[in-house]
Amino acid sequence: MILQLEGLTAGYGAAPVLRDIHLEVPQGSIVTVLGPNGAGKTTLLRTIAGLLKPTTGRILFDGDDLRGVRVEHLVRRGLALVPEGRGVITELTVEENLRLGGLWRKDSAATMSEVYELFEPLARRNKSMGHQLSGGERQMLAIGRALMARPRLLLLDEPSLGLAPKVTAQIMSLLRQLRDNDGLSVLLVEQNARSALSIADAAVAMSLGRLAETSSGDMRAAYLGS
Amino acid sequence: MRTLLWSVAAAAGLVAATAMLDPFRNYQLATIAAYLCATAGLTVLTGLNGQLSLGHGALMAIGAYTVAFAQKSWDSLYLSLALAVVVTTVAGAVVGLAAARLRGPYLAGATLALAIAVPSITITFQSVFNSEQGLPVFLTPPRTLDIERWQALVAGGAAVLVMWLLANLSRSHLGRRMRAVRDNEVAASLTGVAVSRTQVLAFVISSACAGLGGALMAFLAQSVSPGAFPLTLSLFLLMAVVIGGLGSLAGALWGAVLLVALPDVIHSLTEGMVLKPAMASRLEGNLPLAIFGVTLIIVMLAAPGGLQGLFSRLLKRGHHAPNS
Amino acid sequence: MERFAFLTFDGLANGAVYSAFALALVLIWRAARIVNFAQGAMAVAAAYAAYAVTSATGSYWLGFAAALAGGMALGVLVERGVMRFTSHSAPLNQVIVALGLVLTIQAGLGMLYGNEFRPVGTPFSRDAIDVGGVPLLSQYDVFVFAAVLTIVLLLALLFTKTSTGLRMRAAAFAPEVSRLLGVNVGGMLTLGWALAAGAGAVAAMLVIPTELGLHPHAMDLVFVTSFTAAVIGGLDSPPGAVVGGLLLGLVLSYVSGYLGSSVTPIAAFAALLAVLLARPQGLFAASKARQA
Amino acid sequence: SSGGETPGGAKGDSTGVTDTEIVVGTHMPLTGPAAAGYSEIAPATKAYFDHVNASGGVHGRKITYKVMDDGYNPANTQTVVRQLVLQDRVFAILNGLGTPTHTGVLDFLKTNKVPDLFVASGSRTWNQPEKYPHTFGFNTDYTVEGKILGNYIKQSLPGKKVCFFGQDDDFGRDSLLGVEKVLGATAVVSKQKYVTSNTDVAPQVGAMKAAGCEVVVLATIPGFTALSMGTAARLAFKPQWVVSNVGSDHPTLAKQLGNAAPLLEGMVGVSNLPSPADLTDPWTAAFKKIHDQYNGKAPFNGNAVYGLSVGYLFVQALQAAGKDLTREGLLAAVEKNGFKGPGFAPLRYSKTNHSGYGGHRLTKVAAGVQVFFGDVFETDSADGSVNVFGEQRPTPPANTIAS
Amino acid sequence: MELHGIGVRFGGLVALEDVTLTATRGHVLGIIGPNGAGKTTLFNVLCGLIAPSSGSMTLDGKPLKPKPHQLTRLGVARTLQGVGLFPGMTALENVMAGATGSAGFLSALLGLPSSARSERVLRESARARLDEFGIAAYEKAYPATLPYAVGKKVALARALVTRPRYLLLDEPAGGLSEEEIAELATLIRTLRGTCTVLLVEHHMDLVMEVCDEVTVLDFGRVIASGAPQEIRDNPAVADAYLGVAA
Ligand SMILES: Nc1ncnc2c1ncn2[C@@H]1O[C@H](COP(=O)(O)OP(=O)(O)OP(=O)(O)O)[C@@H](O)[C@H]1O
Ligand SMILES: Nc1ncnc2c1ncn2[C@@H]1O[C@H](COP(=O)(O)OP(=O)(O)OP(=O)(O)O)[C@@H](O)[C@H]1O
Ligand SMILES: [Mg+2]
Ligand SMILES: [Mg+2]
Repeated sequence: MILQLEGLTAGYGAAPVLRDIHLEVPQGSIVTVLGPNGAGKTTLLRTIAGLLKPTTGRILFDGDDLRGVRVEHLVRRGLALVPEGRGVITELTVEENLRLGGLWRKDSAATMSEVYELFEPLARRNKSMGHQLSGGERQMLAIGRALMARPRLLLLDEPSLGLAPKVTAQIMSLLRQLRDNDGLSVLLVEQNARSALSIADAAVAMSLGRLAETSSGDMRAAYLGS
Repeated sequence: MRTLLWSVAAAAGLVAATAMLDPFRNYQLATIAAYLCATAGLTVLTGLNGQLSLGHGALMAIGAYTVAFAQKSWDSLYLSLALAVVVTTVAGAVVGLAAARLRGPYLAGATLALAIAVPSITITFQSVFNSEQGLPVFLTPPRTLDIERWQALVAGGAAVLVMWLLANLSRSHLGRRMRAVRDNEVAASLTGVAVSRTQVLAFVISSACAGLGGALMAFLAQSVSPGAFPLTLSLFLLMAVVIGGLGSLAGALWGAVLLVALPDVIHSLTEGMVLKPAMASRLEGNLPLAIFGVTLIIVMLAAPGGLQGLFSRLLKRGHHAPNS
Repeated sequence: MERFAFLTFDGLANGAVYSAFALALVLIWRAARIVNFAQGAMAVAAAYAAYAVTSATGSYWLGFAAALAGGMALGVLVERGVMRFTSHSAPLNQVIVALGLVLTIQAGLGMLYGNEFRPVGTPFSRDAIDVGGVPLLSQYDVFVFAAVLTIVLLLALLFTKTSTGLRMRAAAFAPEVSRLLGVNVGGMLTLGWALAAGAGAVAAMLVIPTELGLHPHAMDLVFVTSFTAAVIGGLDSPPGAVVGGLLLGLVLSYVSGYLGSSVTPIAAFAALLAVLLARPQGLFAASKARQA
Repeated sequence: SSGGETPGGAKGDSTGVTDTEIVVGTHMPLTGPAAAGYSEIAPATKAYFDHVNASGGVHGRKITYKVMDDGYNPANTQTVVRQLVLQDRVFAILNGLGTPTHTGVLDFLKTNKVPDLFVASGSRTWNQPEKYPHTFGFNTDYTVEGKILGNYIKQSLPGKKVCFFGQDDDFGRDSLLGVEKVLGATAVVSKQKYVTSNTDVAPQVGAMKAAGCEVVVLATIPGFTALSMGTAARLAFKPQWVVSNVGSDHPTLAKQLGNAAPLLEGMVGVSNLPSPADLTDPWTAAFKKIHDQYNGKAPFNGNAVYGLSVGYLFVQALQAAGKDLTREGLLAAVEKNGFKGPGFAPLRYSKTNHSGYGGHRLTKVAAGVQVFFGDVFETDSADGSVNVFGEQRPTPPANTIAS
Repeated sequence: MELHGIGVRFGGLVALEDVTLTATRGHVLGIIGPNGAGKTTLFNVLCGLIAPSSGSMTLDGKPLKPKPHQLTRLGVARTLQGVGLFPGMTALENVMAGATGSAGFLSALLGLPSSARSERVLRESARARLDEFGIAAYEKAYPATLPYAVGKKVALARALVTRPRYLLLDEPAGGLSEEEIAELATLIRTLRGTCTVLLVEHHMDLVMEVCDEVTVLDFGRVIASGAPQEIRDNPAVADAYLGVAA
């Protein structure tokens, strides 16, 4: 298990947004979280990434309790988050954003050319400021930047947002490929249930801050009605 | 309607208060009222519309000098105050047109330079403005009233009027437009808000208020001079509105009260201390200033939303307590 | 013509010291996205440290080192002790805290050292070198130019060539995202404050001898002029600060020489307005942000 | 404001006076950019009052001196003076400092009939007995000073090219007026001005150098005296400096110039009060004793002597006003005049004249010490001639308290 | 609404080149294309946020020289890609901001009853919109706390309160669930007839379902346009945009 959540409760004020969450992400698997708006999916990812302190419960990453671990240390341990709404640093150039993603890595130059190969609009615009990019280009940049860290666990919050269908498909196949070849684990939050479920090893449904685990087959049935 | 009721109540309170206070307290009340005009205007500009001004002291100076000139030629106070508002409105429109192109620190820099430039005009054209020494403001106080009480009534009345108008404004669609421009200019323009025009309007309104505040200062001091409108005044006005609570006009009131009361309180605190002469001459003046500075910092750290933010938070908690 | 040449050199010499302090303002803006109104007061405090050391040891350079070290220490103290706890979502709060610091520091210095002016020496002669009857720059002016140039180069290196510079900028623009990317945002802020305060202290050491002398308010006017210079140049740009400072120095010197010294604030305002109306983000503005 | 009855029964306003206490107030810049120098005055005056109080006070009343910081901001002056008058109910305002600051409160003090004694500035504004009957100046006014400086140049530096460098307000203006009254309107070949908010004086100094000035009259505050001299030295410009009283206190200048203090050598100045450096002067010696006892480690410089002198004169006035102290009585006593004290020149107070001292003595810096030389001169601020004032000062009374 | 030969350049980058298209009154026109193709830029030109370097536009047959803030008066409303709400206002105020009040400056300043009345009317209609979208519960919430999709709905409501005749939607379905997209499709269909809709969207099902015509941009040029079905089967479109998985 690369990630285990045990009885996680968290929120922004008095009323908790996440209630008693138990979840496991096995090493080298893709787990997707589906659920209606406001269910708490974004909150779940932010809590795992350390941006929000859980009120109760534990987060185990590689078996280590993450309590007390500073956010900025997580990425070096192999945990990366692509935040909802992109989080591109718009005052930096494309290349600077990417560099920032893997500053401490020796092989970052190689990774960068891989990212450029994958998202060829970024390569074209590598000297542009983040704020000049189109919506989809920003999303590519945010994902590419997370890949720069070569994480072992990737938390993706609606990665398909604003991307052309072709690019979404590319990303999904990339995730599958990284899982198969490099043992990458992914916790994927998506509204685009079809593409998410197409690569997921497991799926959980979330509503009103609670998880209801089901097999991805059931989910497929529930969400896609097939 | 609610605002009108509030204003009438405030006016009645004012009349009653001035009757009870001694002359010095009345003068302080009048000073608070004069500051309030300026801070309320600044709250509209900075809080509502998101434009930062470090030059409101200069606009106050324009209002003050207008009153001095006007009183010299006709000695009719209300007319002079009105003229001061008109003149600063025009000045505000000119500055506002330039300001509407600028954002953030660039606007801060421009208005800061304005705050420095306006007083130096009085020195450059000293035959008109009489340099640092400034001009007297002629007044004919009423015979029936204590002069300080009269000052408190006039300044207080003006402040109530300003607060009433600005409260109406900020609750109306105009106030909403200003906030829209503050929050997201593109989205604002796409919802039909003329961004520059709204910014100029906010600047004009705010200038008119600052001009009235300055005019009242001149009326209170019975004199005007550039030294009374230094850069620090502009900075203190900004401090007042932020410490008071930038979001609301009530914050402007707290700010104005603070500007007058805090130095007074600190003075009486430090006055009681008995010190060795060597220490005394160093601490005198400096100690109150240090306490003032530390107070500012502490308030900002403890109440990021300013005093008004703190109060409304406490109030809310009070409301919730019985239910939960 | 001689007068013009004289005023030109006077303007350049003054402009250089404005540039020096404007650089410190640019540095803190880049590192923390705040206009540090306390920078002047902090720099004066550092200059008092230099004064104390120089008086005790008789060495200008030991004093200079003390100013640099003291300034950086004060920067760290201010960031760790106060600024860190101000709300980042309300940038004005930081301005007000900075103003509170100004009052506190100046009052503190007044209590410690009194209100009188203290002389500050220079390491090189300030006597202007006379060429054909026109007094040109002094050795000290050359020293100031060299110092400014050094600071600009160091800043350029830091921000464009090192990963620390990249981290600093990222931390300033987007603290939360930067933390997710492994940037120690707190550390970067502290570093930024230390560097900026150090640069400010050096600038104060350069400026104060050319002014009335050391005094709790010694940097008040310099702050205003340098801030104006930094805004003219574009707050994000170190070369902009230098150009802005020199430009302003020249304008003020000409205006002072030909129109009178009381006109200079009006001229500064006019110059600033002229530049900003043409380029609302200063002379060296980065590309305009896309709107939608 | 309401008057009170004195305990003795005489009619008049005795606000601020009890059997055991007299409360007086002042406004001074204790903080802010203008505080340099000026902030030393009030503590010195206070020290003098402490000294008097320690010997039993005046007619059994101790003097309480309330010093309010106005930061040299006229708006603050308005507030603190009202606080003193309306809240603290002071008997009089003493030695309020600054032309722009004090000008603003003249009308208020008049309305409230508060004695406004010995204003600390050389403006001629204070001398308007019909308009401001409660206000009295103290300093030798700037025009008188200018005339005396001009007279010195006329007599001792004839034929030299004279320039003038002054503050761009009534200080510089009145001083230049005085200089030109004596030397003639065309005699000053270059007239330069500065404002305190612009510390680059090189353009002005450069212009004076270019004009070939041999004598430069400075109507400058100390900081700008030092700055002008330093700038001139940088430009290898070495005129004879002739400096107004405000900006010619040697200890203050020397301290500010530090290593460059030798530039002050030969500077001609004027003063009406004894030099703090000259301990052979009986007044200086007497004041130093009081200063050391009651004003601790504060520097004993021109500002200290000034503050002590103000205290001395005020006590003289209180003594003259008699046991039944009223505001009216005090004003009458000042108008009656006859005060003699540390000053070289005479005080000009009368029913028709509310200006302060009427003259100066010249000083020169030689071998690092500022010494008086020549006669004491006296004149008016109009077109009267500059005369030698021959009368000697008395020696300080026992205990340095006038009786 | 017609565009003729629109071209836009950013430095060396050609964002739009010779774009000509016509939006038929009452139709829904889909605009699709790869990321960075110039769709948002096209909207920006239509709104006057960017001045095109070439080309001309007409609206209702009259030449259009748009200024952003005058668009609502011309009956044009637009949503932004992303959310684009006013962070300092509640959801309700955000929606109200879209509508222009009838009260004038003086009546607002003096707080006259007419001003209060127009405010009340605005508030009611804004509330009705929120209710219609099923997000009335978020009325008092600030945008930062809204789930992404709720924010998008608020933005849509803000555009609709002006009762526009032309509606430009930039990725309205982003972040919405399948169910909500179905609702959105219903909404757009109800607008058809009264309102001309320009729809930029990457969600192909939605595009196919609601659009009368579709135009495809790639590298700033129109590479295809026609009925949805034709577009889907166009190999060039499939290659540039849809990819294999579609
Ligand atoms: N900063 C915040 N402060 C207060 N409440 C918040 C905050 N952020 C989110 N919430 C609330 O928490 C709940 C869950 O929000 P969250 O963003 O996690 O939902 P989500 O499942 O990601 O929805 P979506 O699919 O629309 O993105 C919502 O009710 C939301 O209003
Ligand atoms: N202000 C600008 N400065 C420089 N380049 C810009 C600017 N605005 C847009 N661009 C570039 O123009 C191209 C078109 O951008 P646009 O936003 O129109 O794309 P889009 O079709 O909306 O893409 P997406 O589907 O990703 O939103 C992009 O490559 C973008 O980076
Ligand atoms: Mg979400
Ligand atoms: Mg787009």
